[in-house]
Amino acid sequence: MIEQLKTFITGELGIAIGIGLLKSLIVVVGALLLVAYATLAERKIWSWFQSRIGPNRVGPWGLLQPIADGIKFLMKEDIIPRNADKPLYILAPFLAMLPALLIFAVIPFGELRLGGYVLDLQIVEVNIGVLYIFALSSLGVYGIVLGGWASNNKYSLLGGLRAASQMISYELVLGLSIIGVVMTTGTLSLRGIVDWQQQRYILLLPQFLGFVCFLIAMVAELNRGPFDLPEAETELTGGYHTEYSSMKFAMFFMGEYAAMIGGSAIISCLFLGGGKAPFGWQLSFVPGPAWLFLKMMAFIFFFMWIKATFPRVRYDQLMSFGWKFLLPLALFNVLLTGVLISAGVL
Amino acid sequence: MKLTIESKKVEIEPGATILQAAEKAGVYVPTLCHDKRLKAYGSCRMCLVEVAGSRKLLTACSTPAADGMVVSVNTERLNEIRRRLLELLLVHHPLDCPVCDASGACRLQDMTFEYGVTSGDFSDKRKDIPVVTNSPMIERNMGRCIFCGKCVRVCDEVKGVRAIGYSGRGFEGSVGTAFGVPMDCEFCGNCVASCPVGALTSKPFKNKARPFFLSEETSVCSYCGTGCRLKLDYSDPEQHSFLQGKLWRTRPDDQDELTAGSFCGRGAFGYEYVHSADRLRSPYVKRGRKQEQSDWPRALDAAADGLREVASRYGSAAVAGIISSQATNEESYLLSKLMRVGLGSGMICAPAGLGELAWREAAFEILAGLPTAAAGEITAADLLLTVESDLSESHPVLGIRVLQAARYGGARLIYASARETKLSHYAASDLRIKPGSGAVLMAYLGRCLLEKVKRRGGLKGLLGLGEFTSSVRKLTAGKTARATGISVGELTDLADQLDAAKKPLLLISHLAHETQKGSDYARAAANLAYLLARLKGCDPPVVFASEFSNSRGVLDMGGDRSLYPGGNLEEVEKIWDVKVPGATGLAAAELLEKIEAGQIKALYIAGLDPATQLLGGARWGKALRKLDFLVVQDIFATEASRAAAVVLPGVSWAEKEGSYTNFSGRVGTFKPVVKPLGLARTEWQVMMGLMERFGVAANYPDLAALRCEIEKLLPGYFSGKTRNNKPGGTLMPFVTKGLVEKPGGKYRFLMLSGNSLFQLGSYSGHSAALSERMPRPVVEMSGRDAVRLKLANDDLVEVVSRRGKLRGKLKVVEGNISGVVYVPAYVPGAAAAALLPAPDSKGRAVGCAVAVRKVR
Amino acid sequence: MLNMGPQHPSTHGVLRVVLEMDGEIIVDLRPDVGYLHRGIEKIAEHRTYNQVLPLTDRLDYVSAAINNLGWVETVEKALGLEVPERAKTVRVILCELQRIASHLIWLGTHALDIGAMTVLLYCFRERERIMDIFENYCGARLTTSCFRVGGLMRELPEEFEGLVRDFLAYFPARIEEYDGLLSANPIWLKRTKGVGVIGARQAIDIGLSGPALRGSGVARDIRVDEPYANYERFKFIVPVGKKGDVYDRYQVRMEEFRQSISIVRQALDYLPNGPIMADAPQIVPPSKEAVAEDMSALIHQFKLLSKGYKVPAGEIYHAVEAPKGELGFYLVSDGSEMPYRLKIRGPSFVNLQALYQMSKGCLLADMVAIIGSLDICLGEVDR
Amino acid sequence: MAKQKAKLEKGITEPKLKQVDQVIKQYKSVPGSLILVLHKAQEVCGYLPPSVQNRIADGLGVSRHEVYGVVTFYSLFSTEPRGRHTIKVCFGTACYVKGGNKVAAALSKELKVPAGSTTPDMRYTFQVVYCLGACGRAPVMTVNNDTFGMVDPQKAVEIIKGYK
Amino acid sequence: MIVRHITALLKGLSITLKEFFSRKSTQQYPEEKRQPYAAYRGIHYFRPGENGEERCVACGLCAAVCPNHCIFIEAAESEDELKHPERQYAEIYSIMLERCLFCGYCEEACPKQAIALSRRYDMAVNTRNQMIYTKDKLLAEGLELDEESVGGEIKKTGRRSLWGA
Repeated sequence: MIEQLKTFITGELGIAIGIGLLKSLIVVVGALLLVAYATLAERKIWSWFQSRIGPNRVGPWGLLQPIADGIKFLMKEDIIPRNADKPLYILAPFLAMLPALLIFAVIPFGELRLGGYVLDLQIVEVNIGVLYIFALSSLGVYGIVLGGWASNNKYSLLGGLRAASQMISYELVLGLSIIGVVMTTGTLSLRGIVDWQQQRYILLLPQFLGFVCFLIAMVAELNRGPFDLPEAETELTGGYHTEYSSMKFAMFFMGEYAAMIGGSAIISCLFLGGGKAPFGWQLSFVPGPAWLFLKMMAFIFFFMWIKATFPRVRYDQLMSFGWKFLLPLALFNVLLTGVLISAGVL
Repeated sequence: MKLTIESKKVEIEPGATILQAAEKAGVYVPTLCHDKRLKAYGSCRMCLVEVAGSRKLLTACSTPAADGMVVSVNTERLNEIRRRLLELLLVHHPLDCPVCDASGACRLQDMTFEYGVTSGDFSDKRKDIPVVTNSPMIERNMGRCIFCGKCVRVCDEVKGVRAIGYSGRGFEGSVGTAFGVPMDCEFCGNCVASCPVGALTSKPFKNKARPFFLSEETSVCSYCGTGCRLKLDYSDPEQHSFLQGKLWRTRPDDQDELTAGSFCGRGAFGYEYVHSADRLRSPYVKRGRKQEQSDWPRALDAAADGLREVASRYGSAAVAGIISSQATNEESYLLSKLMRVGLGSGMICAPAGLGELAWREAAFEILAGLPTAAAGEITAADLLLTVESDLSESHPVLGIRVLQAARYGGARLIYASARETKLSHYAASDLRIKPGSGAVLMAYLGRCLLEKVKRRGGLKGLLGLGEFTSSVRKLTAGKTARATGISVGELTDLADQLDAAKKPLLLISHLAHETQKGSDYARAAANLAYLLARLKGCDPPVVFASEFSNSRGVLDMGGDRSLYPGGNLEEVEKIWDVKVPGATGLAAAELLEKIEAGQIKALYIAGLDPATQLLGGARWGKALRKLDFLVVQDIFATEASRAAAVVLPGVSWAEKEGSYTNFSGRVGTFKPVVKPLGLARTEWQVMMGLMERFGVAANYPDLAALRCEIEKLLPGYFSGKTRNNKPGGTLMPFVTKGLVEKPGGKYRFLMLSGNSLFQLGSYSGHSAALSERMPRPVVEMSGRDAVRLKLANDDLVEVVSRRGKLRGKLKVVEGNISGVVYVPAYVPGAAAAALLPAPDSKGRAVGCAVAVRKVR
Repeated sequence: MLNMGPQHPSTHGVLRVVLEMDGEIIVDLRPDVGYLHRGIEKIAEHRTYNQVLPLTDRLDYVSAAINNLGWVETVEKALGLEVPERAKTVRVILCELQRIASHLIWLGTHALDIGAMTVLLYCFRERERIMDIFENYCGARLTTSCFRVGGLMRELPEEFEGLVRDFLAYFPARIEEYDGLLSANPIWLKRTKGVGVIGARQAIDIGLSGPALRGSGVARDIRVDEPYANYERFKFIVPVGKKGDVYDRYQVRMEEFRQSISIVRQALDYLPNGPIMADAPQIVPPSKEAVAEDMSALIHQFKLLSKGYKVPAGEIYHAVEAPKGELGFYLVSDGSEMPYRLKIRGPSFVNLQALYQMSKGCLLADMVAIIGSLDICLGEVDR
Repeated sequence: MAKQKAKLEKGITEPKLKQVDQVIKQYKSVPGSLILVLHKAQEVCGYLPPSVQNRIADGLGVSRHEVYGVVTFYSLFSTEPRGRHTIKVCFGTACYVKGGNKVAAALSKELKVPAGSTTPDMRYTFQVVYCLGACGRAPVMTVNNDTFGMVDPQKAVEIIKGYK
Repeated sequence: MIVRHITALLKGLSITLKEFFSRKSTQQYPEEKRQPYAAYRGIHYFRPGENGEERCVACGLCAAVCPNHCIFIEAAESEDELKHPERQYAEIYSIMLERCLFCGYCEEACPKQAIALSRRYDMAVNTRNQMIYTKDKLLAEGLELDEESVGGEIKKTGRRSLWGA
């Protein structure tokens, strides 16, 4: 038995699984770390926009703030409202966080060359990665809707409902806006799309309309920026997570940030060539993942910037904007891409 | 007479001043030196008015109004003059407002503010005169004085004491005593109360509270039977952020027609006992031989159980209650009901202090039978006869009335006493009679009047005439002269004066002022009053001043023998809805004897210390220890409370609601201004607690409900209607009963005892200022005796009787009759009661033989 | 049914609105006030006229100085007291600064309600400078109590003029910044235009006042219509809106920033020398120097501060243009040292009554914008 | 009021008091005679110490404070023993302006006592008064009953030397 | 239309971006203590007298003028002439700071210039009792605050002297 196990572990499959687990571990830990520091970044960046300096008490420049926050969340009293739907109430935060983390499975972070050995920095390569991502991000809303419903609070319910409808509306735009990319690259694999771009050119300019639609829909999808209606703390006092406290609230929170990071990774991969150095710079000493990371950061900064600048749109305005403006635009983009492809421009 | 003031028409009596007219017209005329008790003075010039047709400005306070006058008060010219006057007053005034007691209630401040005086054209050094602190109780800060002269004039015109005068001139002028010696006066506080600024201040109040923080409540004085209305200045925790309420001072009420704005030393400085450190703060219950601190439910249970046990073992007649004459009407009523209904015992005693013998008689014969004269009749009288009483000492505010009448009212004051007192100096005839001979004197005068009344046929319907006539037949002028020590001529003269007077008034006090008066004294006074009434065709003209604040009310409420509340047994039974036990009340002497004989085993003492307040105090001390069970309710620890099985802490009058009935039947109500100290509770609530434990219905949510029930028995009692149960008119035979103890041998002085200006009852001893003023008795002795004993003023002497002794400071009074020493009664630690014998059942005046010796 | 408040981020304090909702559409609503009731009107019946002044700080606590002005002018009117010109001018300067401060709070919170969070921080940054000016003058930043019956609390300190001038130079650029952030922003326009409309007729009927009324096109401003202090001396225009929607009210207030700046500048240039207190020894306490050496001054100090002054019996109403509208004090005096009855017409309270008309049938999110555009202060609504 | 045996003050003897008693007896029944009696008593005793004042008060039946008040009110009564010569320097408006204060200062220096007191050798009593009624000759001083006008400090010192 | 909207949006973004790089207005409170202006109405203190005496004579004006009745005084008489030259002094003097409005009326009322409001604003404490400032605390506070920097400026700016003209 032990022998068998030993063979299995040292066997090819075993090593593959081992590497897979290792990679998952690194990505998950890395993602969570990123999430943690994204919160800090958000607070810092907002404060700089707002003529403040933000958290600076814990550690130098407040760098240990996320840890302090984490400890605080752990120590806080966990409150479950008396009339809440208890199982769902507990389940919801997990549901909100899990899909956001699962997205990281298919993101091609690039590859690391260690001597002759090439380490593929992607947990798993799925040839329909894009579809997988859409599937998962649609799942993310369940957490929010369930949380909103299970809290047995009217504000939470409204938040949940808003989230659901917003998700449904913008999922379409999201999907339509990358059809151009898919059409151009001819693959549904994220790796494929990135490789395509690395070999040829990045798709930002050719797919600019798609990019804009995708970006806007992304913001809505992530419940951020001017489209943070499900939370809308000045209207719904926090929306779906009104009743949540302690670690459960933290999980909603982390889910949101994980989604944001994941989202920025995806958009970087889809339109900016992932780990590719921009403008064809031959800067091979800068590893690919670093470029991806930089691009992601730029998007995260952008999300924060618009949230710091713009007022929140209204729920019905969001809907009509999505359906009446963005959707046609995305469709137009598909049409345009088709035309351009058939014209051989792309 | 009609005149116009500030375009208001007003009609006044001739002789009134412009100021009085203005007051009637409701026009405000500013004054600083005016006081309605005093003669017009016109020094402050604030009341200057313009009179049409007169070039000069006239002072309203001193100018008589004339018919058809047109007066203006508020012209710009006058106001400018007033501003200037005030400016001048302020030039030298020290910048003292922050530390001045008057600040906030200062006339000078008010005026300055009212007329908007701003700093003017004058400037000079501010006065920096040292404060004169050498007098007790009163401090003089002459820098603040504005020379209105009210204090000097009040002292002279109202009190007749003349303890202070003006001195110096100009900037050095001040008010004070000759050569700056400490003031030595009655310390009545009227000068302080009348000072419009803060020049005269009361030491106990000084620098303690600011007038603008104080709330005011009208109350009644808790000391003597005059029943002066007082204003209590207290701090109300709800008004400002005071941590607790406190009574800060008392002031006279100038709206009270009885006092006209005066009070006495006890009223002015005697409030301090309310916050005395000696107060009882929690109930005590005796466990074994020790009294232990307890709480109310336990203490009340213990008290009720103890009384009930004695009652069930020895019968309810073995339980007695004794109540102080400083208890309120409501408490007395509740005690009466508690004893009679709850315990089924009629053994209730309402002793009247040291003057009990005369008082009990008076209670039956005079108060219950006569509409007694009120204070106003003193002023109206043209002849005042005071026999063995000095109201100016025992009832200082009534004394003021007497003095005013004698000095300014045109009344002849006849003062007959063994002592020389202030009244002697103002009396038209000052008769020095032998101690205890007042009854004889009055009986003789009665005999003289009898003939005159008979001659005018006014004797119809007068009962007891025959017995009276025969009892006084042998009382000739010569015999009376021998008994009293005054000449036959003086006697006849006195009788003639009584006959000639239009409105004579007999002023007597029940307390043992001049001697231990016997029942014959009260009877003689009653007889004389009846006869005078017949002669003059009026109500019996007698003021019978009661000793304590509620001596009269306690009896009205059924505190004494056969006097059920309202005096009507059937009525009482109807209202109370029970059978009231036939046994009726006791005299203090009887109670004492019964305790000594072991017939009474349990006693409930409400607010009194028999050892220091009742005749035969020494015997009382022993008797209390014989009791099986003793409950004492008091506000201070006393000899009685130390012997008690249960001690129930009561509260002072400033902490409770209640009412006192004064000598003339006026009921004065008061409200609490301070929260009860510690665990102490108001007596009526305690009594209700006990009643509950005896199963007596005590459904009084508040005192109003209780008063309602009382008024069913005594209709109109609290609204001031005096009752008159017995239609008057029974003369009583005159008998001289003599003294229980006559001086002789080693004890060759007769000791007289009475109320002093500063000590009365048990409260005054706990008022710091009063005790400081009279820490030990001042023993009066005649000049002749002093020379014989080689004693001088201020010598420390010891007065020894067969029962006890006390030490005091000697005061030689030249005019006193020799063979007599006078000792103030209630000085703490030197109770005269301890020296006095207990009375016997015959109603003889006790008398007390003492020896006096110098202490080295 | 939905309870909005009393603990809700956008009800500006402790307003509670009971909403009847159909989805997110408000079918019916009922504002419920009183959660911040401190009984100021009742307390005032047991306070001297001077002691009421610090209480007025706590009405609309973001415009304390104007409340102070309303109160002292009411008492001065009842007393028939004329205030020196210098005092009046200083009052105008402080009140207009206070108006800017109050509007800054409005703008910040209004923008925050609509989701533009950064504006709030900018507004507070600017407001701090006004607070500094107040602190420099009277020692308090929020609860100023800076006027006294008869004049001012104190003479202007040395640095005062410099501080104000600095602010005047600094602030207009900031207004442009807000304009840039909001006025043309499509989301902002979407959220505010055509929302919470109330017509001029209806606005007058409800009794709206201040920017809420002017937004509907009624040029009513007490500073112009019934000038108090010395407002008649300064030139400024009364901005009005057209449609009476949230955006119009926003624009009116934005313009008032500029007008207030202009008034402050005019007043500062005009500022005459002279006494700062009326010459009325029976009302105005004497100076400390006088108290230290003059007996009559000491007496006046004692009488005035321990008991206060008497105000002639009668009834009086006096209103000032507070940032939120007409702030009126209706004072009934029985001739004693304390008001017999004081009724405060708080503009927020009256303006809040328009909430029903404005928000019925709109979305929950609109209601937040409407409440913000009404600029209520619950301290004043509940008093 | 009890009579107290007071210790006799300086210069007051029993015979003098007897004389005072005589005066009191003479005027006892005359109303308003207090000032007269005090005046005569001062003639007898030279000044009015407490014992004399109290004697008069008790004798006339007025309060001691009243007598004290009258004595302290009128400047002609003295409660202190007086020197053989009384010097008065006028401080009235006219005299003051003309240098009365300088005269007083010089005298004070010369006599080594402040104004209002008596030299230890009982030779002079030096007082300052307000107007002697001779303003036309300001500054004015008097010694006993002699009046000197238009004095200056030196002259004043000369003048008083003449009085032994 | 769309262009205008987009420019407006971009303008907004540019404004915030500009702020992103400009100086921040935050103050680091416990380290950077803000010095309030001299007129500031902070925690009360008793000004020490010129010769070390207590200035307060317990005249009660501060308590009378206090709109919230948060000053409690019990006066008494002193034998110590040096410490209490006017004999009357405050035996108990306490301010319930939790009730205080910091209106400064007490300071304006004080005829002896005894009580004053300092520039101290940090008054957080752990128990309510600590918010009751007794006389000892006020006196200690007065000695602690440098008379030159606080009391001196009080005289200079003269807020106290300006109840009136």
